[in-house]
Order: sequence, then structure tokens, then C-alpha cells
Amino acid sequence: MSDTPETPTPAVPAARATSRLYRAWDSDVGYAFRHSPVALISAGVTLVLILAAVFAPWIAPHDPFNPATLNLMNGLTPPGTPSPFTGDSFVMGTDDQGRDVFSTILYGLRISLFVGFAAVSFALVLGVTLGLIAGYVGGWTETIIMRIADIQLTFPSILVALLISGIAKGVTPIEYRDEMALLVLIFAIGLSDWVQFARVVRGATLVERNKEYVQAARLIGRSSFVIMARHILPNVLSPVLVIATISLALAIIAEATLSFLGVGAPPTEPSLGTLIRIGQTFLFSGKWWILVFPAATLLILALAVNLLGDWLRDAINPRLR
Amino acid sequence: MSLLEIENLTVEFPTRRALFTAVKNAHLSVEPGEIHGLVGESGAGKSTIGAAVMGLLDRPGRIAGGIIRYKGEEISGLDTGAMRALRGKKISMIFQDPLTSLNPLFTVRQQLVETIVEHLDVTMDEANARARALIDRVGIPDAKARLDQYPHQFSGGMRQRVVIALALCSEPDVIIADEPTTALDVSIQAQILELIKELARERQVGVILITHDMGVIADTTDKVTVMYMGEVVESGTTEQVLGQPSHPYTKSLIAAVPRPNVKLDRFPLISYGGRVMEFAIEDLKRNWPVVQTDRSRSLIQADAITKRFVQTRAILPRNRKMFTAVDRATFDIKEGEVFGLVGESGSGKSTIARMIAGLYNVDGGEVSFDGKPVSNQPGGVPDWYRKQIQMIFQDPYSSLNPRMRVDEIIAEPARHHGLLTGAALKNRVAELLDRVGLGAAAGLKYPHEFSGGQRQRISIARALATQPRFLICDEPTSALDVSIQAQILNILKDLQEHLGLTMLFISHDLPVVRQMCDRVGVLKNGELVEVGETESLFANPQHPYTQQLLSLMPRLDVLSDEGLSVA
Amino acid sequence: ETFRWSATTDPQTMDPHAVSSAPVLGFLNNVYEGLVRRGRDMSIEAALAESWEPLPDGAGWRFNLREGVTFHDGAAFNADDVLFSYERASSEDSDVSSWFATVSGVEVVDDYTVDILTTSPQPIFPDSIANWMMMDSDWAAANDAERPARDSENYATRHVNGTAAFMLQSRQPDLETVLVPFDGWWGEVEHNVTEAIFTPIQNSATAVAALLAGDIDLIDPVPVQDADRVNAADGVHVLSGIEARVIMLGYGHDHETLLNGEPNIFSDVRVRQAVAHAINVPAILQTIMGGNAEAASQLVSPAMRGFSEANAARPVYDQDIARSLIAEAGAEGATFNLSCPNDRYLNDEAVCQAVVAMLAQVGLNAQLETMPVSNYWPELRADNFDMYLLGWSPGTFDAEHPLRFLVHTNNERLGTWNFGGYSNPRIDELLPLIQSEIDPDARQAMLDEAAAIVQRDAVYNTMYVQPLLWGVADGIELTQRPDNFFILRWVQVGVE
Amino acid sequence: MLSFILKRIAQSLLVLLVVGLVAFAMFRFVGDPVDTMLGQERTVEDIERLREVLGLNKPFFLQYWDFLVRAVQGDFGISYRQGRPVAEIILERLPATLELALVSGVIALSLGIVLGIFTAIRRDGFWANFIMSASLIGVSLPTFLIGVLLIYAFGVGLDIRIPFTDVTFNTGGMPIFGRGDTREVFGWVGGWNSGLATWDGLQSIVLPAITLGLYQMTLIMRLVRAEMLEVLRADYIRFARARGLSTRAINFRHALKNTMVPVITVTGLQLGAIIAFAIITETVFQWPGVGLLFINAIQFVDIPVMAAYLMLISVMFVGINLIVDLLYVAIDPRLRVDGKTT
Ligand SMILES: Nc1ncnc2c1ncn2[C@@H]1O[C@H](COP(=O)(O)OP(=O)(O)OP(=O)(O)O)[C@@H](O)[C@H]1O
Ligand SMILES: Nc1ncnc2c1ncn2[C@@H]1O[C@H](COP(=O)(O)OP(=O)(O)OP(=O)(O)O)[C@@H](O)[C@H]1O
Ligand SMILES: [Mg+2]
Ligand SMILES: [Mg+2]
Repeated sequence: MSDTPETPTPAVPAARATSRLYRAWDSDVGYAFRHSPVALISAGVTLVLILAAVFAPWIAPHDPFNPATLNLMNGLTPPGTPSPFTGDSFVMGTDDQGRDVFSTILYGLRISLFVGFAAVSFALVLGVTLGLIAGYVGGWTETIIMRIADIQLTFPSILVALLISGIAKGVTPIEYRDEMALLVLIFAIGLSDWVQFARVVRGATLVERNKEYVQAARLIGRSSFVIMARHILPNVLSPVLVIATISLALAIIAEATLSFLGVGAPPTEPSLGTLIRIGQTFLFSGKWWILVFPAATLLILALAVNLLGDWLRDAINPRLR
Repeated sequence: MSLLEIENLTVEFPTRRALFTAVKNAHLSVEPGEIHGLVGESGAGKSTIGAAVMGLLDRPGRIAGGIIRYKGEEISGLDTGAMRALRGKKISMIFQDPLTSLNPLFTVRQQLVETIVEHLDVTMDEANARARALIDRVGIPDAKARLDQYPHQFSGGMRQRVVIALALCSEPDVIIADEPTTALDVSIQAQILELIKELARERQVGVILITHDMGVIADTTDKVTVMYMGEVVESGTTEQVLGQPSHPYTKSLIAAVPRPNVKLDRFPLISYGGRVMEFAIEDLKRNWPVVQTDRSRSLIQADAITKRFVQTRAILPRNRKMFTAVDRATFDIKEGEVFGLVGESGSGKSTIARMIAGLYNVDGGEVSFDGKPVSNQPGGVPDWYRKQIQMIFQDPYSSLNPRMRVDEIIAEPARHHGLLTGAALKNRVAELLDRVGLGAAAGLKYPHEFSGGQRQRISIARALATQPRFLICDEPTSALDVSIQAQILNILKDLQEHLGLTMLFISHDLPVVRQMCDRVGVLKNGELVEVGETESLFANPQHPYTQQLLSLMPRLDVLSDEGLSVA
Repeated sequence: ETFRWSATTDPQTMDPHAVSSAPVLGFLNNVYEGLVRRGRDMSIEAALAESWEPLPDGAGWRFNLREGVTFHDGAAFNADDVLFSYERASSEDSDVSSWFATVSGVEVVDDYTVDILTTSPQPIFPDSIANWMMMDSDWAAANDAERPARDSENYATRHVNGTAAFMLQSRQPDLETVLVPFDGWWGEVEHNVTEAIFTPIQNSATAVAALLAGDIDLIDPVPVQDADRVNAADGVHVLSGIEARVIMLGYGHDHETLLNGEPNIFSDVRVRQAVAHAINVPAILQTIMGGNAEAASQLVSPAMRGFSEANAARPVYDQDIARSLIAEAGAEGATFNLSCPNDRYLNDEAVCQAVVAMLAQVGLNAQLETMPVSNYWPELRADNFDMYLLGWSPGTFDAEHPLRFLVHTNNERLGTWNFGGYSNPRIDELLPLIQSEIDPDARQAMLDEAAAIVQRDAVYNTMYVQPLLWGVADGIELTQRPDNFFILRWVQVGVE
Repeated sequence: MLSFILKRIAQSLLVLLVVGLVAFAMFRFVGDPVDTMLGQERTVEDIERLREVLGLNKPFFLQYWDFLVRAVQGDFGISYRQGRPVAEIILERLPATLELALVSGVIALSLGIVLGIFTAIRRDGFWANFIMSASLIGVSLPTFLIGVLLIYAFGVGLDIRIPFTDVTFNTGGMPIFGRGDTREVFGWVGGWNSGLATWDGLQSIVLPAITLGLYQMTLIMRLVRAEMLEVLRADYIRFARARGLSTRAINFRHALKNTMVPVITVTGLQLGAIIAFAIITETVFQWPGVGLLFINAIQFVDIPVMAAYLMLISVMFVGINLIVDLLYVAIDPRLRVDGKTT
């Protein structure tokens, strides 16, 4: 006695139907994904960039992180034209150290993507969790969390990074410094970024928690954790996604700033952000390629991730699909 | 020339899994001064017709065919600008859901005044005066203070009246009233219906009245159109349709109407279209723990419970004005009993329900369950208590998480309590969806894709999924058409009779209360004025308020008795 | 004529004795004067002293003061002011007291004659006090500024009463400082400036833009990369020169081990020599310095007094020599740290990266660590380095200066910048002799010997002399000195 | 409400204490001020002596204590670099930053909201998509780069020839650095010198304000759009349409107000960030505000300036967040304390 017409159940073999991957593919979001050209293209671009970064050692014509292979006399060679000193030629030219810009972008992407994604995820997880707790639980818990947030806000990431790296240097033996360097960066950027998420989520949670569906869940006796995670979170996610996707580019740039302070990757292993920072100094000297190619890469990455974020935000909202 | 004419209207919702046709070739016309009833199964497409007329179909819905004319001019293809000129000014619509129809961030006054100023050429003062008059007119007491409150401070019924007032702001020619009185008690309902009749009579307003209250149809309408699964199955004058229904669905509908004068064992049902309207109690028994009940033991004890809300905020406590929503209500509910709570809208019924459910702290008194206190416990509501109770919320729109799929919503309580997992849970959800008449496929959709009645049924399914020992029903069937209502109520009754479910049953619908409840409490302005056995209370009301309430019950003499004999 | 100029930092004080940094001393040279001053070619010339001669037996120097000199407020300048300025500049609170380390006292002979007595013969004493500026004792007393205020403020911090060609008209720290000509100046006016406005602009890209837009007449510095662009633009050009600062690599000579716990390869002279051969200085100059700098063979540039002509050759760039030296020392593939500032010297970070690459090519694995200068010096002082980058500009423009600070065995007073702890008894022996030798030839011989030792031991790997790049609007005539002081009294505006 | 504010003020004092403590723990990693304070010819003794004078030898919590004791008396010490009282320097610099923050905040907020609404309403339109994508340039390029590009485009200027004519014009002419002329508008420590009161000052603020506001604008725009899309689907908006309200009233009154909670949260934070960390913009444009002061302080390890500055920022953020929390309640009546739930 259904008053909705019979809907044809998709004819899929049982085995496939149960596989997680297939379920994701067949889910509403998966469906929306397959039918959105924007999502497909931006996901494609993001994927290509990630793959390019992962497989950089195999794709890149040079290894810019190996100083022994660099020739200073190749420095500042314009794209496509041979160096007047060595006769070598580079697709995207070289920077002041004679590093092939194309290869450096690929290698630098590895650092930037890793640091960017990890830092934003860290900030997101931390901020969203604390924001939810503060908004939902209220009382002293909220006061403490939000006051910690106030304290955190006071310190610019520069100082946070210096503090963390200082402590990290103190506690880690020298041979692990390099491994620690990136972690320190991620930690520092993430730590300076979580407050945004926390405050936004808290604000939205304050509104959401009084709605009846939350009361319905409370009535069942669902634990606060589940109510926050399963009920409130999806309803406050949209501003979180906006901030997260925007923050990615910012984190990548922040990484470069912090590297300049001696925190993070050494200058002989420039990230995308560092490459842009180097390129900036050549902006008006006619050596445009050192800036333009890395900046364009970052721009494309940011564009793709943000479009993907926009799309995802709409897609997870059943009313907007 | 008809005021509003709908011809061959077809409305489609293309969704991912299928193209869903909500309305098929519907016909309808309204003359000036006519009140046209629109009845039908919940989910039949009644609200969709209203939305189509207003040009406000929810995305991705679209008018796939047909013509809508206002005073002979086609309005179905108009652009937004032209449509806006009609909306509110010429054609008004009262949306079905009063809770979410009001902007939560503006006071009632702000919303009224802006609408008045938008449509009528009046000064601010005049607009304010008119706003106040309107609020008075829809029967909200203490209009002066109420105007400056926010929607969430109103009870369900009061919000509905605000929505009605908003629709009347601009003196429209056509009013589409979608379930305008579901949340109202009989006295207010009578007042509102009188208002509508008056408008039709005096100002020659055409009204489309969507309702499933056959009493209302009988009392108010001139013509009736019956819809079933998107199609118009019958149309004619009220007497004709109610008295001599020709279509089997109409017959079944009329048969299912609970009569105020007789108490039947079960709600009468008629099967139509080959659907099983009844289901065996064995089905339920299969996985429902049978509780031995002892009618002499009280399960729930409400001892002088009180709830106050802040009305005027002030820094100093002594300047604060408090509003007592529930004032020292004392009653108990015996094991296996259905305890009814009636009273005018805003009298504090939902508030009591929430206090018992532990959603509100009590400001005085105590609630105990099985002899153990459950209210205002230091660690919050005790878990053992939560496991045993469930609640059907008054508002089916906001009590469902918009981001969760229906099957997840229903499965959640059972999964949470660890009652069922995996395939068993899946089956239970499918079964419940079926029981409440939605069909298992509905589990894949999201709440916003359902009609009001359908959502309410989702709510009911969720409440039943955990097989609670105690169920709080806050207007469980207000948005349901009588046939579905009968079906749901029968389920509840079966659960009570055979499986020992205890219920707190809140309703405006006195006939339903009479059928369902063992004892009834009458609430007025937060005070419990009378508690008694249902039969004796209905037969011999003591308190003047109860007497007044019962006197307003609609008479359903016009209804055909055909169905009853079948039952 | 209004003249506007900018540099990256604001002189933090107007007090000539409170801070001895180049931005402060350079700026104050326009408003204060010393007994002697440097000319366009850095040579010492008469200023408030008309002449000077050593006292017998190297007991010190006698200065004959110029008569008729007045301070900006009209007060007359005389020997009391010199005495006062000595007391002030050599006091505890002064940052320039090291100039007077060998001075035992100042005697006022008469109103216009003073004797400065030294503990030992000081042949180049007048050179070392070119930036010792004279302040009016009465003015200081009247304004409670008798001692420099180092960690607080006093009247002299923001007010000036000098004798030089320009007076301070207004000052907003970090924003704008306006100078106007002093009509009562004793010297011959060579400029045509009627108002000079100094604005600090930290960001060199912004400064270049301001120059190109015509908002500023002179900027210091032009980033090396932008030199071509500025030269190509209409109405502006680059004035380039050689600074006094020599950029070099230093080593942790006395470290037991490298930071990573391996044996210290840099205590072996062969490794240090190998580094010198491995660095392709011409390539660095060509690319990173844009062809604007000169290679350096020793701790001072050829323009400095005491430069050793005999040691003017740099170790040749030869990777094979470097490799074989490394092999001999058994240091192949060694990994070590290279510390580097990234905001101190021109393109310092880029130079260090190039060094890393060049060392990698001869089999030395340098791990570069760069940091802002505020962290850099503490790191060096804490011995947190294996190899490091250093720039040195001799304050006295004399070859003795770096020996004193960079090469002498480090102790409380000497060798204070000898972070690596290099120690050579012969140098320690030579330094006092050089300091007190009056005879120029004998002195030069000793300096030559020291230079040879430094070169032989490869104590530092001196790479190049830092270039000086000023961006100047056309029509401005001025003089650029290797000390990078901007001297306003040589500016001509509106020259066709 | 009053008690709420009082409680928050009490909490802020605690926040300040912690900020100070963390700050002093940090300063050890920023570098050593004596190196930058002493000239090249300093001796080891000089260093020791200065460290002694500045109290840098003491354990950091003692330094912190000293700072607190003095700070309570309103004395934030003397800047190592300028040798002047820190409070005076900061107050002198504050107007520049506040004005810059105000202008860029206004730009970001007004444009952000308007464009956010526009892109939400025209969800799939060409211009909406164009604006959405183009705005990303503002967030994917470093502020420094944007600032310098603006300087070159509108300060130095490019010669642009109008097509098919010989007329060329230069896009430049905007001030490149500094605040331009300022005029004292009202009493402040040393006078509030406003750049907004002169034409030159107004011109000077344009480029830095755009540079600074670009990121905030994009963020606000995207947030407004995201929230609007959600709100526009709400039943009360549908009902508002049914009531025949004008599109403007629906979009700007009903929908916008419902998007405001996350937007004001972020706006508050960003406004704080603008004031606090306009470091890069201020450096690029040589804008004499507290951001520039702070970056100089870091470079110079000017601990008193850093400490006082962080205190100031802390007070500001606490204040902004208090206002934001009050605004929540003002905007959303459901957040008022009544109807308390367990
Ligand atoms: N946004 C939507 N997307 C998909 N389907 C929808 C949507 N809105 C409504 N429907 C479907 O259209 C049908 C008609 O809905 P409508 O709201 O008109 O019913 P109704 O007759 O008003 O019912 P009720 O009496 O319960 O309010 C329902 O089956 C519902 O599932
Ligand atoms: N959160 C609140 N703040 C202020 N007043 C409230 C609040 N909730 C309810 N009230 C008031 O309490 C009274 C009782 O409300 P309640 O919802 O219990 O009524 P009800 O009997 O359920 O009415 P209805 O039948 O219309 O749903 C009403 O006057 C209402 O305005
Ligand atoms: Mg409906
Ligand atoms: Mg109610």
C-alpha cells in the first residue's frame, strides 16, 4: 500500500551492491557527482595535481631537490630558450638557482599539498569538534573552549610557529629534525586556523541545538557525541566547507611564510609557496616565469578545490540537489 | 467566469530515481464567495496544487501540463514579477506547516506589518492597528503582548493562527487554506471557520479549503473535490459527495471518520484499491516485548509540575515578567492506559508532554516513572527511562533532521538502543514504512520530499521502531487524512491492548480522543481543570470549560453511514 | 629644492652615541659632525678639527679645533664640547664606547685644542673616530641628555643640535624625518637642497615602485633583480658601487663534532681549502648578484686601508682540487649543517643555496638552515652551526678591524665575532703590534702576514664584496660611498 | 545581560594572564634582542651587561611577573628599538590601523554581502559563476603579491592605449606608500591623526584597503552565498513569497538575517584579524600602523612592544567576540536564555 509509485530498484548484482565503493558511487552524492560537469572537471584537475605531486620523481625531468644536479649558470633561463652559458633548455625556465621551474613545481606541490591538506584537516577536525562541544554542551565547557580560542586568536601564526618549532627543536634529536619540520608546520598552521571553525560551528550549533529534531534525538537517549556528530554536524557543515576550501590556498601560502622564518622545509627544497615567494622578487625584472607558473598552479589548485567544495556543499544538502 | 480555474494540471517532481507525478490532470474551479473543500489521502497532491497556483513549487518540481486561470487570465506561465503582483494581494495561501512558515528571527508584529504595508496603502500606525485587529480576529488572546513575541514563543495552534492572519493581511480574492485548523482546538477552529465563511459571504472571496477533517468539510464547504494519488476522483457539492459518495475511495474515507456519538472498538476501515489496510497483530507481536500490565499501578506520576517562561526580559529578576505555561498539574497514568490531554491551543499540552519526556526541566513539582523520579535529575534524564519512552512530536516538519535519509531517521532509535542491527533493522524499517502507508521505497528519500501527513507518519514510524513502553503522542494524527488516521490509531490501539503500551495522547480532535483514551485530562490556561474516565467525562462533563468544549464538537450528520455498516 | 629619499630602516634614534648601527650613524652624519670626517673617497678629512698630529711617544693625538663653528641653536663649539662628547660617548650607556677602548683621557689644552691620550700608540686613531659626533655640553645639560639613553628615551633621542650642514626640522619615528639646511654652517655649501625628507620604506618592491612613480628621488637599496628594470625605466637609473662588506663562510673550527655527532671535518684545513676551491664565485656574482659585485680574496676589500696586495688572489675555482683535498681529508660524503640568515645580506639565502649546490657537486652534503637575523646571532653564539655565512664591514675601514673581531682568539673583549673559535698564537701576537705600529710600511708588512695566515689556514672563505645599488631619479647628482652612508651635502637636485 | 558582560570581563582578565604567560614563553624563540640592540663592536661583557639591565637573565616566569606587575600599573615598558614608552608608541600607531581596518572592513562586508546574495540568487548564472571563480584569485595569491601588483598597476601605472586611437593614458597616480596627509580630528594620545579627513589621505587608503579586504570579501561572499542557498529553500521564505513580499525584502531582510550567525562570526574574527595582523599589507604599503610596528618588533625582538601589542590584540579579540556573542542573541531570539532545555 505504497502511495509512492514503485521505484525500480537498480539491477545490480548482489555482490556489487554491497561493496562499499559501489554504495558510495550509487549514493545520492555519488550520483550528483557523476552528473555535474563542474564537479567532474574540478575533481579531475585536483586529482591530476595530486598525482603529479605523488609521482613527481617519475614525471619531473630534473630533480631540483638534489643540489648536486644544479648548475648555477643555468639560473634565470627563460622558458623554452637555451641557457646562454650551458645550452640547456627548460620548458618553464629556471629560477635563480638554475632549478627547472617545472620540476620544482611538481616537487614543491608534494610539500604544499601535504602541508596544506594536513594543516586544514587538522584545523578543521580540531575546530569543528571543539565548536560542536562548546555550542552543544554549553556551560563551563563552552566558556573554557571559547576563552582558549580567544587566547589562540591573539597569537599570529608566525609566533605560534616559532614557539612550536622552538619546542620541537628542544625535544627532538637532530636527525629527526627534517621529519619534524613539516609536522611542526602543519601543527602551527592548523593551530592558528582552528578558531575560525570552532567559532562558526559553535554559532551555528547554538541555533541548531534547539530544533526539534535534536530534541527527538535526545529523547531517544542518543549520546551528546552522536547528536553532535550525526545530527548537528551535517546541518552546520556548509560554512565549514566554505572556510576549509578557502583556507587551503592560505595554508599553502602560510607554509612559505613560515619557511622563511626557518620553520619547516629548508630553502633547498622549495614548496610551491616558497617558489612563489622567490618568484615575487623577480616579478618586475622581466623574469616572469619564476612567479607565473607556480602562481598559476596554486590558482588552479585553489580554483578546483573551491569549486569542488562549492559543489559538495550543495550536494550534501538534500534540498539543493 | 470562475475566480480560479485549474484545468488538466499535472505536476512532476523529477528525482534521481524516478519521475514522480504528484498531480495528474487535476480539475478544480472556485467561484467568488464559494468555499471549495479539497480532501484526499495524505500525499495525494493537495498542497502541491496550492503551491502550483502560487507558482511556488519546490525545486525540482514543475508544472508539466495544464492551465491555471485567475479571473480568466492564465497565470501558470507568468514570470516572477507578474506572479509576485498576484501573490498575497489577489491570491493568498496559508501553508500547511505553521511552525516553519514563520521567520524565526522576526516578531509576529514585524511580519504582519511588513505584509500589510506591502499590499495596502496605509501608514505605519494604521498597519500596526490592523495587525493587532487581525491577531484579535484569529482568536489569539492578549494580542498586545503577543504581537511582539517571536514565533518560537507561540504554541503550535497559535502559530497556525498567525499564519492565517498573515494570509488575510491584504484582503485577497482567493484564499488557499492548507489545513488551516489542524492544530486548533474546536473553539478556535469554529472561530476561524466562521471567519472564513464570513469572508466568503461578505467579500465574495473564493476559498480552497484543504483539510481532512470531514466535520469541517461538512460544516463549511459548498463544494468538495476528492483526490487520490494525484488524481481527482470525485467532485461535487458537499451534500452530494458526503451523502452519496460514488467513488470507492470517497466511501472508504467517509467510513473512516470517527463519530463523536458512538464509541467503537476499532476505527472503521475500508480497503480500497486492493491495499491491505489492516495488519495482523501477530506481525507486531513478533518482535515486540509483551508487557504484563496492571491497570491499577500508575506508571507515570506528574506531581504538581510547573513550567514558566520568561516573557519580558530584564537584568533584574524582579523586573522580569514570567509566564506560567503549566501550573501545578497533577495527574498519573496507569500502566497500559491511554491518557488523553485536551484543551485549547496554548493551554500547555505540549509543554506538559515535553516535561514528561524530560526535554524541559520542570520549574516545580516532579515527574516520576515507575515510582522513580525522572525530572531534573543531576545527570540529566536517566538512560533507563529514555529507553522506555518515545514521543511523536506535534510538528512533523522540524522534528525530522533535514539532512538525514528517512530510513536512517527511522532506524536511529532502534540502532541506538542496540535492539536491531543489519538486515533485521533494515527489514524493520521497511516494515514500519509499510505499516504507516509510505512503502519501503520512501526510505531512500529525504524529509523535504514528503507531504505533511507523510512526514507525520515518518515520525510515528520512528517512535514505534524502538517498541517503547510509554509513548507520548502530541497530535499524532493532526495532519493525516481520516483513512490513514484510522489505520495509525488502530495500530496504536492494538499496541495498547495486546502489548501493554502506555500512552499520553494529546489531541484536539475530541471524537478521536473519545475513541482512543481511557481517561482524559482537560487543560485550561496551564491548569488541569478536570480529569476523568473518558466515557463519564464525555457523557457528563463537570467543569464548565469541559462542557463548553464538548458542545463545540462538530456534528457529522450529513455523512453517509455506508462505511459504518461495513465495519 | 625638495629632495626625498628612503631606506629600509628608520634610524631608531637621533642620539649620536646611543646606537652604533649603520642606519643611525649614516643618517646622523648629516646633522652632527665629528672632529674628522670621511670624504667622497672615504679618506679622512678635517671637519671640526682643522688639523691633528700625534703626540710624542705615541701618547695620543692632538686636535686643533676649528674656530667660529656654531651649533644649530647658535651656541659656539669649543674644546669643552669635545671633552663632554668624549665623556658621553665613552660612558657606560654609550654604544660606541668601544671606539675609546684605548683612550685613557681627554685633555683640554685651550679653547680650541684638545689632546686625546691613549694607552698605547694608535696610528689610525683619527680613522676610528670619524663617526664620533660632537654634542653641545650646555644643550645636553639644559635638556637632561648628558648621557645617552639606550633603553629609554631622552631629549636627544628625538632632537638634534649638531654643527653639520643640515638641521632636523621635524621627526616622526618610523614615518618621516625632515631636514633643512643650516645657514650657519662653517663649510662650503655644495648642495642645492632646501628641504630633505627621509621616509623609511621597508619593502624594496614598494620602494622601487615609489621611485618609478617619481614619489621618491633616491632609494637604497634597489634589489639586485630589479636593477635592470630600474635602469630601463625612464627618468631613473641605478647607481651601483661596492660596499665595504665582505661576505664569507665561516667554520666551527674548535667544535668537537658536527651537530649530527660525526667528527668535525672543518677542523681539517684541507676541507676548508676544498670549500674555497669548490665555490664558483664568478657564477654567483654573474647570476645571483647580477654582475654587480666583486670577488673577495681577504677579509677586507681592496678599497680598505691595509688591504694586502700580496694576497689579492682568491683560491681558484676547481672542483678537482676540491675533490682531491676532500678525499685526502677523508671527508667524502660528509653531511653537515650550513646556517644562513635570510634577511641580513643581499640575497643571502640564494647565495647559501648556491653554495649548497656547489658543495654537493664535490661530494659535501650541506644541509641548509636559514632563519631571520634575530634568531641567527643567538644560534651562532650558542655554537649551533657547522658552517655559516657572515658579512663583515670594517667600521674603521682598515684591515686591522676584522682581525680584531673575526680572527683573534675569542675572549671577553677580542675576537667577539670569531664564532668558530679559530685560534692562532701568531695572529694574537700580531694584532697588538699592528694596532700600535706608527710606521705605515711596518704595519702593512704585519697586515700582509696576517692576511697570508688567514688565507693559508682558510679561516674564512671570503667570497665577494657586497654590491651597493641605489636607485636614483635622473637629474640628481650625488656621491655614493662604500660605507653606504648617504651624505646629503653632496646632493644636487635638478641637474640637467 | 549585564551579568553576562561582567562575567565575560572577568574571564577576559584570565585570558589576558594566559596570553601574557604564553607570550613570554614564546619570546625565547623569537631571538635575542641584545644582538640587534648592540652594535657590531660589542663585547661579550656588553652583551651580559645589557641582558642584565633588560632582565633577560631571569627565568621567563619572573620576567612575566615583572611585566604583569608593571602592566597593572599601566606601564608596558620601554621599546628596545625606539626607547620610548610602548603604550605611547602603540596608541600613536593605532589610528592608522583602525582606519585601514574600518575602510577595508566596510568594503569587504558591503561587497561581500551584496555579491554573496547575488551569487546565491543567480545560482547558476554566468555572472554569478564568474564572480565566484574570479574572487578566488584574491585568496589564492599571497597578499604581498596582490599589494605589489596593485601598486604597479595603479601607483606606477601602465600606459594603456585606447584601441584605434593614439590616445594613451596612464593607469597610475595612486599614492604608493604611507597614509598621505593626515589631520588631527580629535583628542587621543598625541592626537588622532586621521587620513580620512583629507583628500590625499583618502586616496592613500584605497589600495591598502582593497588589498587587505580582498580575502575577507571573498570569504564573506562565499559564506553568505552558502548560507543563503540554504535559507532560500526554507519554508518561511516560501511563505514570505506567498505573502507577496518584494524580492528585496525577502532577500535582504528575511533571508539575509537568517544567514547572519555564521557571517557575523567570521566577520568578527576577520575584523579582528584585519586589525591585528594587517602585517603584510602594512609592510607593502608602508602603512604606519600597529601591524608594521609589530613586524618590526619581531625583527628587532622588541619584547616590550610585542608583549603590549599581544595584550592589546587579546583585549580586542575578547571584545569583538563578546560583541559577536551579544549579536547572536540580538539576531536570533531563539538563543535567548528562556525555554532552557536540559
Ligand atoms: N520536493 C519534493 N520532491 C519530491 N517529491 C515531493 C516533493 N514535495 C512533495 N512531493 C511528493 O508529492 C506528493 C504530494 O505532496 P503534497 O504535499 O501535495 O501532498 P498533500 O496532499 O498535501 O498531503 P498532506 O495531506 O499529507 O499534506 C507526495 O507524495 C510527496 O511525496
Ligand atoms: N519557548 C517558549 N518561550 C515562551 N513561551 C512559550 C515557549 N513555549 C511555549 N510557550 C508558551 O506556553 C504556552 C503553552 O504552550 P504549548 O506549546 O504547551 O501549548 P499547547 O497546549 O501545546 O498548544 P497547541 O495545541 O496550540 O500546540 C503558550 O502560551 C506558549 O506561547
Ligand atoms: Mg499537504
Ligand atoms: Mg502543542
